Amino acid sequence: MVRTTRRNALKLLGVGVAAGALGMPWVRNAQASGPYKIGFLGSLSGPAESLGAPMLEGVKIAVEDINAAGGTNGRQLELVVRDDKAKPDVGTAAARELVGEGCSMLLGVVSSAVALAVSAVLQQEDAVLITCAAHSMRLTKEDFNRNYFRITDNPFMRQRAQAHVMAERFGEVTTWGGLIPDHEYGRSTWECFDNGLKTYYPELAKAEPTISKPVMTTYGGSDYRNFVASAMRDPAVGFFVSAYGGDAITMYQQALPYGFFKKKHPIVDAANEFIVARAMKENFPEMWIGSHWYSGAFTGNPMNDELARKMTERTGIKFLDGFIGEGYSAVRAYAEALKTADSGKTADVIKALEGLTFDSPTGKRTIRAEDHQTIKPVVLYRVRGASNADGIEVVEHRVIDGATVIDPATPGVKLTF
Amino acid sequence: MVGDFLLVGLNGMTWAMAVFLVAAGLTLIFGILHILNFSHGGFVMIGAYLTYTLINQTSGPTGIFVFLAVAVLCAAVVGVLGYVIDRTVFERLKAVDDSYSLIATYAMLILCEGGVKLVWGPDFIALPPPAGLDGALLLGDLFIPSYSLFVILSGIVVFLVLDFWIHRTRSGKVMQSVALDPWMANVLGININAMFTTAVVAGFALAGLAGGLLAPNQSLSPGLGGTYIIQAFGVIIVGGIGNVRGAFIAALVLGMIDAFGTVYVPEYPGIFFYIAVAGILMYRPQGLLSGIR
Amino acid sequence: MSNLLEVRGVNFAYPSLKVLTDINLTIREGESHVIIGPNGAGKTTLFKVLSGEMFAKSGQVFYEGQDVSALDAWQRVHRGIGRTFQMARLFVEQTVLDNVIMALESRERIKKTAHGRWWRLSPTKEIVEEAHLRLAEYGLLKRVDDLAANLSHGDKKRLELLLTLALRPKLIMLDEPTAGMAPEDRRAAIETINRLRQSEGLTLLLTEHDMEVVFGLATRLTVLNHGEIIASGDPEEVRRDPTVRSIYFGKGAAHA
Amino acid sequence: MSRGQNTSSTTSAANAAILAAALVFATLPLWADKGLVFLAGIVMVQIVFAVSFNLMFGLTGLVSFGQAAFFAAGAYTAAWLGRAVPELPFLIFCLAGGLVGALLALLIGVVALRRASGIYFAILTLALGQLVYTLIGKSDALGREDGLVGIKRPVIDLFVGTLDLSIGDRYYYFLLVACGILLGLLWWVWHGQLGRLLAALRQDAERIRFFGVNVRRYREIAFIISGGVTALAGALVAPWSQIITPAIAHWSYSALPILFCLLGGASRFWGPAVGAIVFAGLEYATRTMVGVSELIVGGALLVVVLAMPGGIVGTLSLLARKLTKNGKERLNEQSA
Repeated sequence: MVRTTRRNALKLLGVGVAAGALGMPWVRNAQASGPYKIGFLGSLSGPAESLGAPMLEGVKIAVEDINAAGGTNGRQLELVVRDDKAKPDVGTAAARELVGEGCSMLLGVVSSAVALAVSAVLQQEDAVLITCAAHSMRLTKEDFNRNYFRITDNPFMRQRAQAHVMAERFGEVTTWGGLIPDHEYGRSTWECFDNGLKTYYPELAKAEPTISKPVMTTYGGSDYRNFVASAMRDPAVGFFVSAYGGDAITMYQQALPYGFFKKKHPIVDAANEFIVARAMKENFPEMWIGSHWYSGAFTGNPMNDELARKMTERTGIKFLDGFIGEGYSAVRAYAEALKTADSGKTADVIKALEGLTFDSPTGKRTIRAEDHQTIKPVVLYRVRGASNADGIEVVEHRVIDGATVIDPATPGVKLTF
Repeated sequence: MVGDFLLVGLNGMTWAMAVFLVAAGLTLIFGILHILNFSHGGFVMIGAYLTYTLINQTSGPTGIFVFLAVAVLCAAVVGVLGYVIDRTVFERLKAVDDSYSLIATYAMLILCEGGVKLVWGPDFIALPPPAGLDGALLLGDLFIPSYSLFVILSGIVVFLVLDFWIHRTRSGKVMQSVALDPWMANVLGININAMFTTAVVAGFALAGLAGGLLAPNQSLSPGLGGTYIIQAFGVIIVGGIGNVRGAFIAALVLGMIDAFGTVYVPEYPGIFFYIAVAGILMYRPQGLLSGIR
Repeated sequence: MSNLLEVRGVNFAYPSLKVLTDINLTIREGESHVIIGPNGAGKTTLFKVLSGEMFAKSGQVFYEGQDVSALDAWQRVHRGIGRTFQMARLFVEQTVLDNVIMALESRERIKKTAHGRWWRLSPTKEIVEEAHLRLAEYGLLKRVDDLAANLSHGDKKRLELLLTLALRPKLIMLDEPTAGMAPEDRRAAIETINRLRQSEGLTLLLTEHDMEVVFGLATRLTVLNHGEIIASGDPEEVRRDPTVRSIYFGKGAAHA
Repeated sequence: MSRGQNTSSTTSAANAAILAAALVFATLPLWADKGLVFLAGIVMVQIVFAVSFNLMFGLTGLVSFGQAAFFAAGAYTAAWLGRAVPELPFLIFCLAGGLVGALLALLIGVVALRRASGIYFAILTLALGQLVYTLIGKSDALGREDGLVGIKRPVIDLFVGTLDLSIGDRYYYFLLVACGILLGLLWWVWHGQLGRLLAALRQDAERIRFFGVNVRRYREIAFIISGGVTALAGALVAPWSQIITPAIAHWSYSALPILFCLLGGASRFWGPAVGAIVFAGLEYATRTMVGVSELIVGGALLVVVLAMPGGIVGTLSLLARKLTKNGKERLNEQSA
């Protein structure tokens, strides 16, 4: 474990130094020939590093694959990497720097705050951004702009798909509560899940759900016991949690002795991929987790299998996080768009991306022309701790067709329920 | 209702003792050297990571005594680190203005983060409580996680030991006199440099111990160093400069205010800690107690 | 001579220590009033209460007939009270000249003249000239550019006196003005202070240990013991006062 | 007259350095890429932030650990007004931001300065600052945790015509001029009678009290000027970064100006500016060194602090003084 991550760090360091050497501040050329330059912008340090680093790996594999196959339009892809430290101001500076170095095609971004900040300056900088994880609904709703694209699902799709599966599988569980971090993303996931419960329980379980007021939690804290206690007092049986990363680990760990996971079932985790499960291993309580991409759900898709094989080879990790698939897909989207927008000019790239259908590890995806939201399958898996070498196992997974749970395209208009 | 009240009180106690464990070493160093050690949280983090690694070396489920032994071992290792830092960094900070030590130790906090990332990687890590502390006691209809009780007990024990040392032993009393008037202590033939080093090593060892004992309390990541530090600052300042008793009382007071505030005014979680710190400092500008005691 | 400062029934105590008990004292305009008493008699505390650094628990302080008991030190300075400290207080990181300029500008700020406007970038020519003049008067001209920290003990005391007088106070309180001075410096200091009193029309209030200085300066003498005034009046009368003698020399000596 | 110990040669060297730095900032858009230009804009604002903070820290001797609250107050006020009443001129937003910062400083200053001093004052301001941080993060009007996004760069009315600052590098130059003016103001305060008075107050509050100075009042004045100018810097940064989040009110943001002041040297007016530039340079140079940037930044910081306890500027001027002194002695020897 320790050894592999250190090797990762060194590998990342290698990329960074190479990127640094390429990225001299006084170079201001936008090449019309030579390789297409793609700028990766993601959290490579700070609290979201463990999300940004795998995303970058996916991006790198895609670039290698495409270049090995002769590139796009006979031109190679060149990757320039910048760290946004999950801070909006650092992200905007890095984005501007990437554009200054001739990378007007940007991708990556973990944090919604960074995505919103960078998205706001895209038009001014004449650049395009495809985000691979940032989930804020505002990006394709009230703060939409034409230079921004999202390659993955959004809370409306993800959380409603989760509610869909719950109504289908746990029709008898009609009381639901939530443990929600008190920020925009947290509230937005809850609103969407709440909407999904109200939509699918009457439809699929023939029952009206009773939904409690969610417990709003802090984030970045070290003590969630009072929130867990509040949730324990709540009569709801099913629980939805959208705490993230380290916060989720802390919360689950402190919830365990209260018998939270014995009393509350099922638990739906909004988006933690395998991050929390890999950390908690045998102690990880069973829950349904939303994911960007799960290789086990798409076996048989050659792109999927190849990506999973290469990633496991490189990192030794068996349960791969969805960020890898999304980084990979974003590069694929650019490569596909460049086939028609061979100039690489921003206006052309935007035009080519709108309505684009392309191959990805989750099968065919289509980018909606109106609000630049991608229609893609939503993935859920049921994970629990296990006494095997990995410490966890995926009991089952579900894939929901994205088109059935997607929001109507209303760019510029705030999402309301 | 009474059960709720007890539960919130217990959670407040757990928080209070966790923060006190971190603050104890901080206030010791602050009291003697007048260095507000920003990197203290970083060394708590190193203690926690070390504990994680050592526990993973042992096979099978970890018992309480193994866990305690590992925590003490980590305290020793971090204490040695403290000795090195005393010689290389703190030694030079004595001559400069107080605020410079703030930036030097801030730089050390950044270094701790970088070091932890290099050794353990950026991914989140979790350490479960040892066997015997992973369950809960049932008191009536009240669930009391045994690990919470363990944290509370650890805090109290550490407090009692420190208090005994400072008030009942010769070396503790010497330490008090050094804190009050190093010049006079020097005149009386006390080797104050040795006392400074002792305080630093003890302070760091306490950081390592806190890290070890609290490793199962929350997730481990390179950002852990900053998690407790502001709370610990609040506690030692409200408690009064270098005052271990004060810090203990302050931790309890602030923990209770924060716990009840969070439960009864859930719209603004976490804000009550700061309101309490500001309020108490306005009422008692020198903290609750003062002088190393 | 009219009364400049009047103290009526002042008491001061720390939580567990009574420091001043029912102090009644009058300082007349133009006199040189010296307060003596053993260490711990409450001289410094009395000074602090009179200057406004600390407030009495009860009793009043009148200055020029007005009750100033509630005024802070800086406000009493505006009324014309100045003081020096046992250990000279200066702006040690600044040059001697800058110290004097700071005092002169403060005086102008109190008088609200154009020289004392806070937005003025550099001191006016008049201020700088006056500073040089005053420094010359005190024999400090050759130290103009030295840091105040680098002055000798005597020079520091002299500079502090200069600074305090630069504010043109009516009453100046000197806390052991000759402490730590060599005998010849002491004599010079007595001369300077007496000259100042006459030339500038100052009223002086001092504490002092050295008897040569006390009788060289005092026109009136007050003896403080255990926070109480045990005698006050003409220096020679006080010298002969039996209570004072009994306290200083023991009971038997009082009748000798 | 001679104030301080700067000999004329070191003064002229310092002036040349300031001029060179100003020139670099002024010509940056002509030769550097956009990312660097953006960073330079942030650094300019941070310089104003740090220098205004140093009015209290270096000059008056008060350590406030809640300075970010004023920065955020200015930024949020200006950005919020820009949304609520977009028809008003931009300069009004800035002034309003500064005013709100000054008022907040008055409020915090009156409370905190009256009660606490030293490290207690630092922690009291930290707690009050965190209070502001939490309240911003919970306020719907201020965008809660996600902040205000898509802040527009303004069009200013110049009487003779309008100037659209959203085009090209115009806002950068506007920022340059605005920061220049603010630094000029601060320079005036620092070196003027008020500044000298505050410096004297730091050295001996008792002595200055017996110069008839209301010490607490002047500390409050320093706090208010400092808070107001910091807020103005915040107001200026909002349209530049085009997004503001509660992070700019967090205690770690309050630590920045302290860092800059100590790194550059708190006893000199330009010290914090040097600190801000050096720190930004360090971060910029390590931005692609993924995985080890913390080690390099932390290590460099530690070395600078341990090797240069007076900060960079303080140490340099000490060095210069020694050199010129040696030079003079040598000259004297030769002439003798």
